[in-house]
Amino acid sequence: MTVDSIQIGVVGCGAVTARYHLPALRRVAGARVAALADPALERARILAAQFGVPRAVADFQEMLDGVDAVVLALPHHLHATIGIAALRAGKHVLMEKPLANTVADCDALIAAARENGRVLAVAQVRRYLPAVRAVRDWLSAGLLGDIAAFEVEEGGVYRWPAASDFFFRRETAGGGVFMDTGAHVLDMLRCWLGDLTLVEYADDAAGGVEADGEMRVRSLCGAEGTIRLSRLRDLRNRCVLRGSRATLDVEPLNHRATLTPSRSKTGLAGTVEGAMDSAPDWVTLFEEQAENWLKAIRRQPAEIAAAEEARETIRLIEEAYARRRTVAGVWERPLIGAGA
Amino acid sequence: MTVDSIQIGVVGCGAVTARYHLPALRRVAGARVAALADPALERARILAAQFGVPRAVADFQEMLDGVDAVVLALPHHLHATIGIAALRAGKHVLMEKPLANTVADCDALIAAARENGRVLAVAQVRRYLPAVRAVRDWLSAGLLGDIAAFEVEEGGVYRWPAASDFFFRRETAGGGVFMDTGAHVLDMLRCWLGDLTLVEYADDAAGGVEADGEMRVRSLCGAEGTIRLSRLRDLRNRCVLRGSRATLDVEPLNHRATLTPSRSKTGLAGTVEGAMDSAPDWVTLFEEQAENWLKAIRRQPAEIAAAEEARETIRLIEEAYARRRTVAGVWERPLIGAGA
Amino acid sequence: MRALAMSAVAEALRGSRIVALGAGGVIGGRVVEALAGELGVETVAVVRTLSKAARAARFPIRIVSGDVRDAGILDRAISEGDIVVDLTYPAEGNRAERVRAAREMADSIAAAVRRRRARRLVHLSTISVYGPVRALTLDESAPRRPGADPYGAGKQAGERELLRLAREDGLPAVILQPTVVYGPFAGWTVGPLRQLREGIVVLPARGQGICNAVYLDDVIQAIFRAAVAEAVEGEAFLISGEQPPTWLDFYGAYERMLGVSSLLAMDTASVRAQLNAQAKSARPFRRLIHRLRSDGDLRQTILALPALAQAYALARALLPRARWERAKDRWMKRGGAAPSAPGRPLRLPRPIQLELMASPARVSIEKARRRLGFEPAYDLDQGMRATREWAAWAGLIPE
Amino acid sequence: MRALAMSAVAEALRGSRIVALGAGGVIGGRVVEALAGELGVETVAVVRTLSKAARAARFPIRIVSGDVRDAGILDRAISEGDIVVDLTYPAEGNRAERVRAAREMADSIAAAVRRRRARRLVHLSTISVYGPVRALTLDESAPRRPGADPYGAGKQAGERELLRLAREDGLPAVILQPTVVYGPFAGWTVGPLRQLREGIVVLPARGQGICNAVYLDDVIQAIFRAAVAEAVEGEAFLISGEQPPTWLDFYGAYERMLGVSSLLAMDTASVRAQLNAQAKSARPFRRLIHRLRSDGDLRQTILALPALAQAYALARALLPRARWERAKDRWMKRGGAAPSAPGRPLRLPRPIQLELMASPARVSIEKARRRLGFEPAYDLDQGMRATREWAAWAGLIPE
Repeated sequence: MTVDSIQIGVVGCGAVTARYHLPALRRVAGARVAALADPALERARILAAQFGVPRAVADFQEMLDGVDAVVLALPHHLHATIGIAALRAGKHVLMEKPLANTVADCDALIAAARENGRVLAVAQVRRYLPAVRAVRDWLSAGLLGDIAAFEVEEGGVYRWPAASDFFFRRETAGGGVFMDTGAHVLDMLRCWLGDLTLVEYADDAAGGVEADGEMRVRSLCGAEGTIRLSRLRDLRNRCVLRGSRATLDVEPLNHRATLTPSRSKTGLAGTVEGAMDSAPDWVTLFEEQAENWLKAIRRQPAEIAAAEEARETIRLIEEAYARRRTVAGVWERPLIGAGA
Repeated sequence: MTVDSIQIGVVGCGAVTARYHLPALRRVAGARVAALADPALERARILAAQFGVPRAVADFQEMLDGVDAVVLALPHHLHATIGIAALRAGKHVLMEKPLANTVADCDALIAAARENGRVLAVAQVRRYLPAVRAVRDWLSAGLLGDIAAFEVEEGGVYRWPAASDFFFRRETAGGGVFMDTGAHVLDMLRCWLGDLTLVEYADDAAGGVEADGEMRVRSLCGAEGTIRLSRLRDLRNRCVLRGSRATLDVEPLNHRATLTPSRSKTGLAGTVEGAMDSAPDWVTLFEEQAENWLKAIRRQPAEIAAAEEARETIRLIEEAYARRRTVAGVWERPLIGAGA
Repeated sequence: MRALAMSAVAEALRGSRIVALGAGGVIGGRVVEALAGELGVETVAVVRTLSKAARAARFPIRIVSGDVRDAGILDRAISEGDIVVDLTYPAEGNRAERVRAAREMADSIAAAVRRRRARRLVHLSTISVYGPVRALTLDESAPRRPGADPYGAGKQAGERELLRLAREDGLPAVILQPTVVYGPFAGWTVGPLRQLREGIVVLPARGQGICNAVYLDDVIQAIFRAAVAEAVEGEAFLISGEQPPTWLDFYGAYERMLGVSSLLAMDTASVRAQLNAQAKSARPFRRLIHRLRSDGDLRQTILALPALAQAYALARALLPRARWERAKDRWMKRGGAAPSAPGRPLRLPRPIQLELMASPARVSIEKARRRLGFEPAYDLDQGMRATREWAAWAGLIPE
Repeated sequence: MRALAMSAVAEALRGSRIVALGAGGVIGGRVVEALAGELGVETVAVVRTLSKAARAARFPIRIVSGDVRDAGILDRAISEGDIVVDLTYPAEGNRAERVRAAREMADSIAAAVRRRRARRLVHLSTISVYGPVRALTLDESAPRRPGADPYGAGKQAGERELLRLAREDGLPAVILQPTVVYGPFAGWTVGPLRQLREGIVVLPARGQGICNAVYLDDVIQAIFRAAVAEAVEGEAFLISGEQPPTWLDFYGAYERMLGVSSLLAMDTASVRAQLNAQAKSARPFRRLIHRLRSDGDLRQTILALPALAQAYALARALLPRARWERAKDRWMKRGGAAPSAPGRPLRLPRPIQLELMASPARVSIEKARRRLGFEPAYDLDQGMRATREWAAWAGLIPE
């Protein structure tokens, strides 16, 4: 039995589309990118030429007729409206993370997907990292025993080639580093530890979007952990999971992990089996993500990040922002009265 | 407080002395090699010149006066007589493995050490391998849970530059690959799992010394395991420890280990922390061994392989040889009647 | 002129909007924070690329991204009566390219200031415009001789163009020439900390050269003062701390932060000799590379081989076995990073830094004191205490 | 002559002691096992170095180690009435060195045989002494033309020397010339299995060349027959299996053992073209290595650089960036092992093997049949079944 090719439209032609979605979709069997949409029509046209996509339009509404499913890689504040419009038009959706800026918008999206019987998946691409999968496996195998505490940190000077300034405005981005990197990290922690509840949260936003912050959360099993994220300083991109039997220090982005049994001085330092590259091949991860999304559309068993799960992450971030304690940078000494 | 230098004599100037004991002893503080002995005096003289040792003699008795302690690297069948003579002369002894060819000889050595109040250590140098130490640590930390089964294999075409033929005669060597490599492997397993009892044993010795064999043993905790050793075929030099929580596949000679939790598909493949060289630096391991021996002589806390422990290994090998089932090579098809 | 208190300076600033050009940089970031945060002044941040806007985006201010040579960008940012703080400079290119770019940037900004009727333009220049100084004191009367240094030359071209326009066309420009700026995010903090952590830092003049260090916030103070001071158009001001330390004191402060012993003070001639030796030892390798680059046949040879095999085979063919094994071990240990010589590597000053570090000149801030009311709030101890706090946060020193 | 049953051969052997020279090798190991084990004949094993004695040491026999060119060694091993089986050959050196060594070995052994009054000397030669054969049949009347092959030339020198001494001095020597010996531990088993596992094995003549294969135990049978046969002194015997398979059949048997599909049968001209291309592509790199080896200045340049840095720097300087990144990834993936081109590598026959594999010649064993009563006990199927059992034990094929 041959499967008809699924026609895909991609809305939003920024960096993530150019670098990952389009190269990945090109490799996926049984799917074809039929159209690109971006209000900056010139960008859409260039990418269409580069990736052999037959149509490029400015208004996404124009493309909906010709496609079965859409990838939405848009400024965060547009996720809900455009997503709901696509779902109502009967299109399956793969939404770039975060699902939306608010829980209310998430709920509206989820409702639209249900009412129209369409797949609404979220591009939590890090789920496909070998280390993220392996750690989930290891935890469920009881390798670490009961998790007592955990720490996650990820940070570096911001370098993503943002093509539009939505990203740095609270109204459009919904938040800063926690809405961006945090949506990844919190999703990963949920994969490993289940639902998280907020303990406290602090960041450096002073009316804008935070560049650096720290969240304390509690997992279902009672473990408390800290998530420290930054766009201003280099942090080690790692997660430390402290269990009753062993501690695992994992660097998901380069597949490394060190396991140290609780009463041992020596750890086993290595890589997740089968993942020996020094850096993940992101296009391949996006390809896996697209394949799983297409499987879900075809009602086959698939590993996708469901909108309901992504909503929980947004709920946590929304609550954190609501309960935010603002902390100035340690270097922000007053000028008035300085040296006095 | 300064410590007087311990004067050391080395008896036996074969490959292990030239390659490891002398280079290692040269690095150890608080000790000085005062004399070398070998019936092949010329060998002793050459090594003395190479390592700046003041005396070289043919008969070890001649050297005893000038030294406090001796390293004995001799044909196995001489271990007991010369060891006992040295202990009775009040010398501490570091004996190359195996301690002796028979349990009776081991007991005589142990008695001589006790009666004369001297340290009798056995050169079970693999104990100082980072992986051997780490696995002991991990096991006692419960990383693998209860050990249910284990397999060890080590084999390769024999290549050690044997300088004398004692090694290949049953009367002098005491046995074949199990008396040689086996003394290492069984000591390592004892370190990890405690005392072992014999279940069964088979080898290919037909009146001479075995080149290939397989031993089945049971540990105190009831785990059964197989030890397969060979001088005729390449085996993977590794130990697999199967526990209730996880399986550890360790290659002690190159520090590698892969840990796979029992219910997980993916393992963590890496190296023992702090041991990143691709091959162990044997001289350094011999150095650690010598340092620990000297500490024991000075009655300081030390990690040595005590004669009593080595005796247990010999007991196991002796019993195995006594209960040996002889198995011809699979390729030894009869010539008479072949093809008929 | 009586010195204004900073609270009065803030009060004066609140009368205008401030447009920070180059707000993504070290000084720009702090300018925005101080204005939009502590002082509560309306601010517009202009950044070259949005990637640099994370710090400014903490505040609910307008962020404009683009090149200051684009008049449209400046028109979107600047309005009548604004104060423009210009922190831009051409960061790339050789001397000539930078000089040209700096002039174009200055002209574009000056034109916008006039077109949009901005009130004042504060332009950040640098002490480097004076070039190597051998005298014991440096003030604004000294000749500008930046020499071969592309950075100093570019900056000089910009400041000269603005001073000319101030003189000839009445452009309301004030020039600040900060010295060695250290503190949060600053190059003279991040660089030395990294060097001292990774290697042995060699100081010329036995470390006794004068380091005219100024803590970042004192530069910010000077900018704000220059923005509101009266009758300073067309003037340039050196901005430095008081009682400058020696370079040994300056680097010593970082050494203590790190808890390492990584400084090696040498006489200047010996440092020069080391620099020459380093250049020499690099030379034959450069010659080899050059030969391989220019010899197409040889080059094809190498490129025809599967990827890295050539390097591997080459090393294996040429290195003695033992050395090869060691090298391989080390290579693997480092996970493929470029191996370096054993021991901690020497970090020699670049030739241009050598001049700076060997100079006995103390910078006079008399003019800034007099005309701007500038008074450094941080001496080295205070500045380094503040710097240490930031460095610990940034993970640059052990906590 | 009526063929003796092997049991009768064994009976006859028990009348003497047997001294195996070269007992550490593939054939020697099996000779010792069969004698000391199954047949219960007193045996002395002479090995070049003790490291090779593990297999012989399974039996309570005398083991003597040393070079057969040392008369003392042979005197310690050989006594009056012994049968000497000579399995030695010079394994190293170029053609001339091997020819000289083989002659010295033959002379030394012949002298000892006479001096110690040994009863017989069975010397193992090889089919390679005939060199490339283009005829459809090969028997012992064919000229010996081993050509450039150092192995064949060495063996020929040894066998010629012994045949001369048999003719001129009545040395009781018999020469055996086995063909392609396969089976436990044998090179024609270990080699093909490894090649087929690691790469694609290319066969010339579309794989239809004749493979005169003989299972190891049939060679042992021939040795024992030659040791006791009457009136065969001064004679040479080709020893092969019956109904020789094609090379495609022979390698195909290994392919099935491994469960892989690794054979590529090509016409001989195409294989030659591939060999030429391979030699050509290796040439410029060899030239580079040569240039670097002979150019002391250039070499110093490289060696002066810290360890592997040169290789790394070289590759980085010369490779386009994307290629470099890929190469680095691959390098790291392999943990530093030499990277190779993508895809499974081609294993081409060496030129000397190409001749052997392209030859249509069937070896006649009529003479061995007639004079030694030799009859192969293993056809290819039986031999490969036995070989498979050994290979599984040795870990060379999946169990």
